[in-house]
Amino acid sequence: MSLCLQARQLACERDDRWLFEGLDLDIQSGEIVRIEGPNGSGKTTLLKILSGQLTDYRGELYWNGEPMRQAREHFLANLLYLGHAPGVKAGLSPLENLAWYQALSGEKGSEPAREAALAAVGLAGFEDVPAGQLSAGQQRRVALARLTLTQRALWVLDEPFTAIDRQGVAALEAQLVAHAQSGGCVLVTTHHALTESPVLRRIQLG
Amino acid sequence: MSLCLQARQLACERDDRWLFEGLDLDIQSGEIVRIEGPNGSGKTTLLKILSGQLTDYRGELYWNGEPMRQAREHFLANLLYLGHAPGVKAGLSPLENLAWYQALSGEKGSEPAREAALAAVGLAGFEDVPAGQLSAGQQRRVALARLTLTQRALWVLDEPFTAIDRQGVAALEAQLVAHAQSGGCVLVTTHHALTESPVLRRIQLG
Amino acid sequence: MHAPQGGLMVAIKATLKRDLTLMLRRRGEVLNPLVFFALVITLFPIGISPDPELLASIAPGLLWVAALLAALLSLDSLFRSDYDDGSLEQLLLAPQPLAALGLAKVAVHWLLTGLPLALMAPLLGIMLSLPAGSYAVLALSLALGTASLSLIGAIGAALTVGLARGGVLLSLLVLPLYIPVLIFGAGAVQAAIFGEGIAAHLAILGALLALALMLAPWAIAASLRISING
Amino acid sequence: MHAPQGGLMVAIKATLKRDLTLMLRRRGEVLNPLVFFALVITLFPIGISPDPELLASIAPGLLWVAALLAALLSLDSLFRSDYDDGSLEQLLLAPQPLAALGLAKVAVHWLLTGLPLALMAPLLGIMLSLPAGSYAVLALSLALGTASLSLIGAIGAALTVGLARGGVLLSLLVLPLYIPVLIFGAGAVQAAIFGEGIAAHLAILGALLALALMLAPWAIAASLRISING
Amino acid sequence: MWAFINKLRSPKWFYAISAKLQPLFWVAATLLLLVGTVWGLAFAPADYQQGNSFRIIYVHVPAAFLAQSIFVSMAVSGLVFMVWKIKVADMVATVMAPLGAAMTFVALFSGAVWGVPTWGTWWMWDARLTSMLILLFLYLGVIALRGAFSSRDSGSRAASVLAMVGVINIPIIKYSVDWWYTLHQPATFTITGRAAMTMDMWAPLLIMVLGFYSFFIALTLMRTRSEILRREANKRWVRELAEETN
Amino acid sequence: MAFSSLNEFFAMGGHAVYVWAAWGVTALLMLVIVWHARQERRQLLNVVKRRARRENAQRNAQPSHAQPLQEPVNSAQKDVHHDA
Ligand code: HEM
Ligand SMILES: Nc1ncnc2c1ncn2[C@@H]1O[C@H](COP(=O)(O)OP(=O)(O)OP(=O)(O)O)[C@@H](O)[C@H]1O
Ligand SMILES: Nc1ncnc2c1ncn2[C@@H]1O[C@H](COP(=O)(O)OP(=O)(O)OP(=O)(O)O)[C@@H](O)[C@H]1O
Ligand SMILES: [Mg+2]
Ligand SMILES: [Mg+2]
Repeated sequence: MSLCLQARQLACERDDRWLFEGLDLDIQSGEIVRIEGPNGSGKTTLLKILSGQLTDYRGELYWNGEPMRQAREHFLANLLYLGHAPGVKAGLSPLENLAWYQALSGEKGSEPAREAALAAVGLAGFEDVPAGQLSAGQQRRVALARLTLTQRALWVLDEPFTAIDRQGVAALEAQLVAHAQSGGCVLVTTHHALTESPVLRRIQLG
Repeated sequence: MSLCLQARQLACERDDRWLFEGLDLDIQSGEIVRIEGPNGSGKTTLLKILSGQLTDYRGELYWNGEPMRQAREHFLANLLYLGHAPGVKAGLSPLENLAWYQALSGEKGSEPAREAALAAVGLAGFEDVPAGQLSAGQQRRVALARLTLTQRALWVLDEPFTAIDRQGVAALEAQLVAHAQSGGCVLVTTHHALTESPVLRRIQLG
Repeated sequence: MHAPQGGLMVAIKATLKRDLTLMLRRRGEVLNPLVFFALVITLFPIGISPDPELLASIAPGLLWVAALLAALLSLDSLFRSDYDDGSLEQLLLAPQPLAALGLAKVAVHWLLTGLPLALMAPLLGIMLSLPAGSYAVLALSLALGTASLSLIGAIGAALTVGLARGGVLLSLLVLPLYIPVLIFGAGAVQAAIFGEGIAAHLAILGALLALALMLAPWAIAASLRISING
Repeated sequence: MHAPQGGLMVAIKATLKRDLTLMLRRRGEVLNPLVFFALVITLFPIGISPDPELLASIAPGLLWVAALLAALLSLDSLFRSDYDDGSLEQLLLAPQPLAALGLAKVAVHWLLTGLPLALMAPLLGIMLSLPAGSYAVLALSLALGTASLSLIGAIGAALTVGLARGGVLLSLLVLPLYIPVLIFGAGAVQAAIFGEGIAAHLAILGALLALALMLAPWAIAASLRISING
Repeated sequence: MWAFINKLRSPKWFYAISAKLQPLFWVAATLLLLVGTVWGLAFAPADYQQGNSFRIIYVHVPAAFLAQSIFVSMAVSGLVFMVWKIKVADMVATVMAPLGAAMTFVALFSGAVWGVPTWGTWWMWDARLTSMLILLFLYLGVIALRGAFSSRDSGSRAASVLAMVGVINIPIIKYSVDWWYTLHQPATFTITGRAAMTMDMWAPLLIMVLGFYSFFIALTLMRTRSEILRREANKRWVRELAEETN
Repeated sequence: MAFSSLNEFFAMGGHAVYVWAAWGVTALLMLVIVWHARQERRQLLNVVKRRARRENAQRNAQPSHAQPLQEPVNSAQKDVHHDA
C-alpha cells in the first residue's frame, strides 16, 4: 500500500493573524510526521484542516494526487483521527465503545479481537466498567485501543500522549514506529520528547 | 511561614478495589511532593481528598496539627488547587478570569499585576481575547497565571504540564522549585520526567 | 490501502444499538420527558381552574402543547453529549453518509420520547376530562406528529450543539417551525371531539412527516458539519 | 502563611460582575427566556382556540405557567458551565462562605430572567385579552414569584449539575416545589380580575420569598458540595 | 452569467459598484417616501368606513410586504453563499436580517394600533397576524443563531441553513394558519374583502411601497459596504482605500 | 387636500392617537436605522484608518516586517456587529 496526503499553499487566519501561510506538506507511506510549535501556534488547527473538519482555510489538499473534494470518501476510509477529546462515551463500557467504532467503519469485528486490543493498552480487567469511572489516562487508553483494532493507513493524532503514564508512552511510541515501518503513516503533535528514528520527520510551526 | 498537611491511615476504595490503604503522608514547607503511579492508580482521587473535595474516604487529615474539620477555613485560605479542568471561563478574557479569581480570595488586585502575571506565562497580547478562542495550551496557561498572581502557600496541581510546550514546562518547573525554596509547598502529579532537585520527594501509588 | 466499504447497515444498526443502550442504561432519561409532560399537565388545572368543563374544552390544545414542550426539551441532549466527549467528531469522520447516521439517532430519540409520550397522553386526557372517543386519535396524532417534531428539532439541536447554552436558543429556532404540526395535531383531536372527519388532518400530518423525512436528514448533516467547525 | 481574610464583599461583587458580564456579553442569552415565554404563549391560542373570551378566562393561568417554564428552563445553565470548565471546583475551594457566593449567582439570574419576564408579561396579557386592571398585579406577582422560583430552582440546578442530562430531571425535582408559588401568583391575578383583595396573595408570595431567601442559600451550598463529590 | 457570479466573488468589485448605485436608491427612496407621506397623510381621501385611521395603511402594508420579501431574499442569499461560497452574499444576508425584523415589527405594531379603532382590540389570533408574529420569531432566531457562534464563518453558514429551512416552512405555516383559523370560526374580519380602493387611495400606497423597497435596497447596499470594511479590514485594498480617504 | 385646517390635520378625525403612533414609530425606527448605519460606517472607517496609520508607523520604525496585529479592533468589531 502506498498513499500520500499533500497540501499546497495552505493558509489559515485567526483573529487577523496568520497561523500559517503558504504551507506545503507531503506526507507519504512509511513516515511519522511530527508537527511542532509552541502553544497557540496552530498545530490543532492544522490537523483539523488536514483531516477535513475545518473548512475555513485557503489552499488545496490532495489525497493520492486527487483533489480532496473528490477523494474524500476514500480518504475517510483510510483515516483514523484522535483529537484533544478522546471520543469515549462515559456511559458505555470500553468494549461497547470499541464495538461502535468498528461498526462505524462498516465492519462487525469480533469480541475477542476487541478484548485483545483492550488488553494491549493495559485495560484488561476494565472491559465492562463504564468508561466514565475510569481515570483520565485510562479513558485515553480506550481511544488508543482503536489504533490496534481498526486497520487504517493514516493516523492523525493530536497530543496522543496526554495523561498517559511513562510505560504507556514508550509502548505507544513503539507502536507508531511499527505502523510507519509497515507502510502506514502518522501525523502527530506532542510536547513530549520523542526518541529519534529514521522514519521521524519534523515540521515547525509558529 | 511554616505549614504542614498530614494524612493518617488514609484509604479509598473504588469498585471493590482499594486504590490506597493505610497511607500516611506529611507535607511540609519547602517541599515538592510528587505523587507517582500508572494510569488509574488513584493520583487524582488522592489530590481531591487532600484538597477536601471528596469525602468518600477513611482516615484523618490534619492541617498544622489541627483536624481538617476545624482548620478548613484557614486551610482554604492557603490552598491553590488546579485540576484536570483548568477553570477558565471561555466567555471571559484572561484578564477578567484572573480578576475573578483574585476577588474570590478577597483581594481586589490591580490590573497591572494581572497583566504582568499574564505576560509571565507568555500570554502578552492575548489579554483581551475571549479565553474560548485560545489554544489548549494557552487556556491552561491562563490558569497557571494564578500561581504568580495569588499568594498561597500550598499548591495542589493535577497534571499541570498537560498541553504546555517545552519551554513552558521548564519555566513552570523552575517556578515550582522557587516556590518550595521560598517556603511554600507543592503537591503535584505528572507523567513528565521532572529534573532532580533536593526539594523533590516522590510518593508511589498503585 | 482501503477502498470505501459498504457496511452502511452495520454502522446504522450499531448506532441504533448504541444510542438505545445509552438511553436505557439510565432509565431515568426515558422517564424524564414523560414526567415533565405529566407535571406540566398538572400545573394547568392548578394555575387556571379545576372546572372540568373548562378543562375539557381546552384539553386537546393543552395536551398537544405540553407534549410538544416535553419533546422539545429532550432534544437538547440529542447531540450534545456526543459533542462534548468528541464522539461527534468521530461520527463525522466515519466513512459513511452522515445523513443516514443522523437519522438513526433521531429514530432512537423518537422511539424513546415521542412514542412513549403518545402512549401516555390518553391517560392524562382522562385527568383533563377529555371527551370520550378522541383518545385513539390523540395517541395517533401525537405518534405521527412527534416524529416530525423530532426530525425538525434535530436540525435545531445540530445547529446549537456547539454553543455553550443551546437550550433556550434551540426553542427559539424550532418552535416557530413546530406550529404547522401543532395546528393539525390539535386539530385532529378537536375534529374527533366534534365528530368531524379526521382523515384530512391525519393525512396532512403524514405529509408533513414525509416532507421532514426527505429534507431533514440533509439539513441535520449540514448543520452538524457547521457545528464541528466551531 | 495567610489567615482567612475578610473581603467577602469583594468576592460577592466580583461574582456579580462576572456573571453579569458573561450573560450580557451574549446579548442573546438575556433575550432567550423572553422569547421562549412569548413563543409558548403563542402556542396556546394556536393549539386551543383563538376565541378571545375563552383565552381571557384562562389567561392568568397560562401566563403564570409559561413564565414559570421559561424561568425553569433558564435554570439549567446556572451552574452547568461553571461545572464543565472547572470554575465550580474553584468556587467551592474559595475561602469564602459558599452560600453567599451562590446567592450572588442566583441574584444575577433573577435580575436577567425573572425581572424581564415580569416586565414583559403585561404585553403578552394584551395578546391573550387579559381583562384590564390586572396588568400591574400580573407584573408584581411575577416579579415577587420569580425570585422565589430562582432560589428554589437553584437548589435543583445545584443538585443536578453533575449529571449528564440534568435538564428534564431538574424540572422533575423543582416543579413540585413551584406549585405553592404558582397557586398564589396566579391567584393574585385572578383576584385582581374579579375585583377581590390582592393583599393576602401578595403577602403570602412575599412570605414564601422570605422563607426561600433564608433557607435556599444553605441548601444550594450543600447541594453544590454533593455534586462536586460526584 | 458566470462572469457576473465570478465578479460577485470579489468584495472589492461589489464595494466599487455599490458606491455608484447607492446614491441612486437613496434619492429614489427619499423622493418616493416624501411624496407618498404627504399624499397619503394629507391628500388621500378618508375612508368612508374607517375615517382617517385608514391612513395607517401607508406604513402598514409596505412594511408587511417588505418583511416577507426580506426573508425570502435572505434565504436566497444564504443559498448562494452555501452553494457558490460567495462571501458578499452572506454579508448581504447578515445586514438584511435586522432590517427584516424591524419591518416585521413595524407591520405588527401598526397593525395592532390600527386594530383598536377598527376591531376594538389590539390583537386577535387571526391567521395573518399570527403568521406575521411567527415570522418575527424566525427573524429573531436567525439573528440570535448568527450571533451565538464565535467563528464568523460557522455563524454565517448556520444562519444560512436556518434561513433556508425557515423559508420552506413559511408557506407551510401560512397555509396551516389559514386552515386553522377557518376551522374554528368564520372569518369575522377579512383584511382583503373590502371594496376596491379608489385611485386616490391606491396611488400613494404604490408610491410608499416602492419607497420602502428603495429604502431597503439603499440601506442594504450601505450596510453591506460597512460589513465589507469590517470583514476585509486587513486586506491591502481596504488599507489603500483608507489612506486615500485620509 | 383632505383637511381644511392644520388642526384638523393633526386631529385626524378623532383617530390622531392611532395614526400618529403608527406613523411616528415607523418614522422613528427608520431614522434610527439610518443613523445607526451611518454611525457604523464612520466608526469602521476610523478603525481602518487608525490601523493603516499605525502600520505605517510600525513599518517606518522597523522596516524589516510588519508585526501581526493583536488590536482592540476585534472587540470594537464585535460591539458594532450585534447592534441594531
Ligand atoms: C397586528 C395586527 C396586524 C398584522 C400583523 C397584519 C399583517 C398584515 C400582513 C402580513 C399584510 C400583508 C399581506 C400580504 O402580503 O398579502 C397585511 C396587509 C394588510 N392589512 Fe394588516 N395586519 C394587522 C392588522 C390590520 C388591521 C387592523 C387592518 C385594518 C382593518 C389591516 C389592514 C390591512 C390591509 C388593508 C392590508 C393590505 C391588503 C392586502 O394586501 O391583502 N391590517 N397585514
Ligand atoms: N467517579 C468514579 N466512580 C468510580 N470509580 C472511579 C471514579 N473515578 C475514578 N474511579 C476509579 O478510581 C481509579 C483511580 O482514578 P484516578 O482518576 O484517581 O486515577 P489517576 O491516578 O489520576 O490516573 P491518571 O494517571 O489516568 O490520571 C480508576 O481506576 C477509576 O476506575
Ligand atoms: N475557535 C477559535 N476561534 C478563534 N481563534 C481560535 C479558535 N481556535 C483557536 N484559535 C486561535 O488559533 C490559534 C492556534 O490554536 P491551536 O489550537 O491550533 O494551537 P495549538 O498549536 O494546537 O496549541 P496547543 O499546543 O496549546 O494545543 C490560537 O492562538 C487561538 O487563539
Ligand atoms: Mg492543540
Ligand atoms: Mg488523574
